[in-house]
Amino acid sequence: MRVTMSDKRDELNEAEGLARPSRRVVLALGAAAASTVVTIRPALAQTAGSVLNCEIPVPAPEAAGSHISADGSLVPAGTQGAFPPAPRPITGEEAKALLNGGPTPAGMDAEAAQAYTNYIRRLQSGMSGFTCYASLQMPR
Amino acid sequence: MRHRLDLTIGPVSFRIGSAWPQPIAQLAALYAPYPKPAGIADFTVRLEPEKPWRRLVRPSVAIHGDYTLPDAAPLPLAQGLLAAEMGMNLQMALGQKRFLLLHAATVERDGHALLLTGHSGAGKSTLAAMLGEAGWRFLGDEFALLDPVTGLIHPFPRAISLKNQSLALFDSAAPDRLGPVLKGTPKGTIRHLRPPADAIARMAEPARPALILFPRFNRDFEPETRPVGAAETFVRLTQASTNYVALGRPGFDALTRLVTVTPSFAIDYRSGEEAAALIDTLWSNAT
Amino acid sequence: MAGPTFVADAPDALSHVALESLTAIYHAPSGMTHLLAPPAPQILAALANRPGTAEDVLARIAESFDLETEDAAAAMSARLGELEAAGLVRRA
Amino acid sequence: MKDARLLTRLLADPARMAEVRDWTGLICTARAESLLGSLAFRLADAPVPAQVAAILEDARQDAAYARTQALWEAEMAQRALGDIPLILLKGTAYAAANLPAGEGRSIGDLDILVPREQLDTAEAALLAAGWEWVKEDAYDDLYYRTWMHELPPLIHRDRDRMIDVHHTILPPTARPTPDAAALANDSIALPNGMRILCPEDMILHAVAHLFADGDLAGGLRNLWDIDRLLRRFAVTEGFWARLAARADRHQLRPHAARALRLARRVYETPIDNSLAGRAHATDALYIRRLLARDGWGRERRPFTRLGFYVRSHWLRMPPLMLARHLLTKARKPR
Repeated sequence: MRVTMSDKRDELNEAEGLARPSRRVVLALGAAAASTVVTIRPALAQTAGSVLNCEIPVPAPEAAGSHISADGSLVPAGTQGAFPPAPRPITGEEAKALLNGGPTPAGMDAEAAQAYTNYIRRLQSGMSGFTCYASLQMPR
Repeated sequence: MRHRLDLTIGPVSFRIGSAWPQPIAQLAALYAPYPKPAGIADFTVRLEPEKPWRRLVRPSVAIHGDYTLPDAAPLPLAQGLLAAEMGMNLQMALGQKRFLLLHAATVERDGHALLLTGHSGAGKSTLAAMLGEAGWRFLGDEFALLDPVTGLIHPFPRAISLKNQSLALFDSAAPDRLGPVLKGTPKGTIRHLRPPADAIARMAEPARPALILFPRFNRDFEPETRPVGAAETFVRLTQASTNYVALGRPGFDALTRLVTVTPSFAIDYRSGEEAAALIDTLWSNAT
Repeated sequence: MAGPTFVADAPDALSHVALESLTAIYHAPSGMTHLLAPPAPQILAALANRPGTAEDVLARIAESFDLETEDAAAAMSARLGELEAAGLVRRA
Repeated sequence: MKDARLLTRLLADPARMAEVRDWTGLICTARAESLLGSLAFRLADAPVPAQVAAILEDARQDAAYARTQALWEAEMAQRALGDIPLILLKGTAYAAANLPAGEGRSIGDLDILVPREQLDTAEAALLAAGWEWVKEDAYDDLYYRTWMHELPPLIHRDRDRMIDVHHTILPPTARPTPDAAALANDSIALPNGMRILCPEDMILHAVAHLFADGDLAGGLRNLWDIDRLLRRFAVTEGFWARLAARADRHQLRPHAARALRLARRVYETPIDNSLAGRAHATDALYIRRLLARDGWGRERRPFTRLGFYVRSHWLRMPPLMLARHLLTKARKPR
């Protein structure tokens, strides 16, 4: 689910430049860094709004007490330049706006909100808030 | 549970239990003309307080059932009808295994189905509702059910969820077709509209998919139509399906067949009339 | 340069559907769907039930295609790495 | 339906189908106990109403897919671990060995056993092959590594599937101390090179799992595993004596005896009376707890449940350690 639609679009467009079937085909092997395999992942994406009214605690209760550094990783409380936990869970709608570069949720500091956004981006399956985050990864 | 309603919608039946009478009464009114279920429900939805005392004190409705998602926040009791609708959607999204579930609105004409898909807010509910009042048969505004064996789309004509500005478009609908206005929901103001009578009467009749559209509503765009290739449609539809992966081989066969035989376009539109005109043109070329 | 030897599943483990220039495949042992761009499908065909190194694969593919890449060895080992991560080829 | 009794009676003997009045309730209970797939296999040939047949067919398809996914995850772990033996546990083991216990069973995480001395190598191999830690919290990490019988959970970054790497089958803090070396040494190779525990150990692991994990949550499914395994293996000569000896070796004799008595009461499992021992007054309490699920899929008898929750923690940890654990958890604001 972390492969977003825009990544896939790029790869699809890239691929269109590759071989076209004919009798004796020229086959490009691609640059070493290019990608020729995209795996379809399970999705909740577009349906999520219909099934879920969700919240993301920052950080997850499992890591409560940790602070959040600007890149979204968890660090011990008091770390220089890190932000304290979000004063309340971030709602799905707020997270969606943040991920799209939208407004800072009410009552939050703009820089802290950026750190929270990066934290949300790094969420993984099994962590509180992941289902909510995953559901926001909509193709557009 | 204290209050209960059973519903059959297209090929799927639900048992909905609630700790409070209001959501059940609202559902019963909205779905009054639907046929009574044969007795066995595919899915169970439970609307219940998070903690026992929250049934009476600041009541809030948690959405539970056969399938439940973590991270879900409860809704206030005033939005209990929305909770019931979300609960049914949740069971479909996580539990449906007989049909490939596509997040799409669907309408039908002459036995052929038009699928409108894309992210929420693209206007597909409103478009499907409008087309349903204008000569098309409404099949559903939320999920298209693709039968992997036959390749047909089965109707799933649930109440249509009208949002924000589109509420006004249906003010003239018969009052008994409209649910209560739900203000301040996570998706803004919502009002449910019961589908037209023929959509309910013919809800057991499937249709062959003929055209897939990715509509996008935006007042600032010039109206535009762009063909979408099979590979892109395929990837987009896998991401518009909650059960594509879980269906395994039958899902792969059904979806690859759908995208290789069905023309697909993205359309940008500024108004309902503009969309209807674009759809008419594409439809006459496709069927 | 000997490099590791790879092998792919027998052809009946895969269903292919061409979607324009891409290939959608259903991989029965994993239940996963992958979208492949060339030369991935050709590499899978070259390794189906027939182990080989990156060099072997290049030679097998060159029997039916003209190869066009500056550093074929590096590109091929990148392709094999991707296919291995997806579980479509394994070390023999 | 007030409890799950009808579900367990039907699993034990599908001919009792005629007793079912409320199929919706039965299906809902079975889903809530993760037993719908198992029920679907048991009722595969039964003349159920058409709507029920369709729901059960869906459940069988779902189970078939769960099996594919689980076996694939095992395959990928085997590719990653190379020469380290891959010993499968629980659901994936039942599926890989085609045991009746695997029929229709849902399978969540991949559970594997790795000998303690190879744990570091295995961890490194998995991390190199794309598995990542689920939690980053240092306390949880230390807690797992010091007191638990497994590594902190890992998840694969592309496939989103979790793996639990065990080095024994009970936390080192639990009062019984199973013989972890014997578990690995006596494991059995399958034709594809993967390994499973020997039958007696497989059963004793299911027993340990039933009593040691949480609040007896999911207990009906765990007990169903035990029933299926016992019925499958009890037919071999000398089985009960081997099971008794093995239970002694792993210090699980009283647990095995209790599990046997519960299996007989709940699933009518044929068991060895001398190993099962005399019925205990608390057996009834366990059964009440196991069956505490109503026809709406809700858990019943919250007071019984709470008692079991506290008990399960005490069984896993010495009291002072529990206090420290609960304190750390409590200090983290929710």
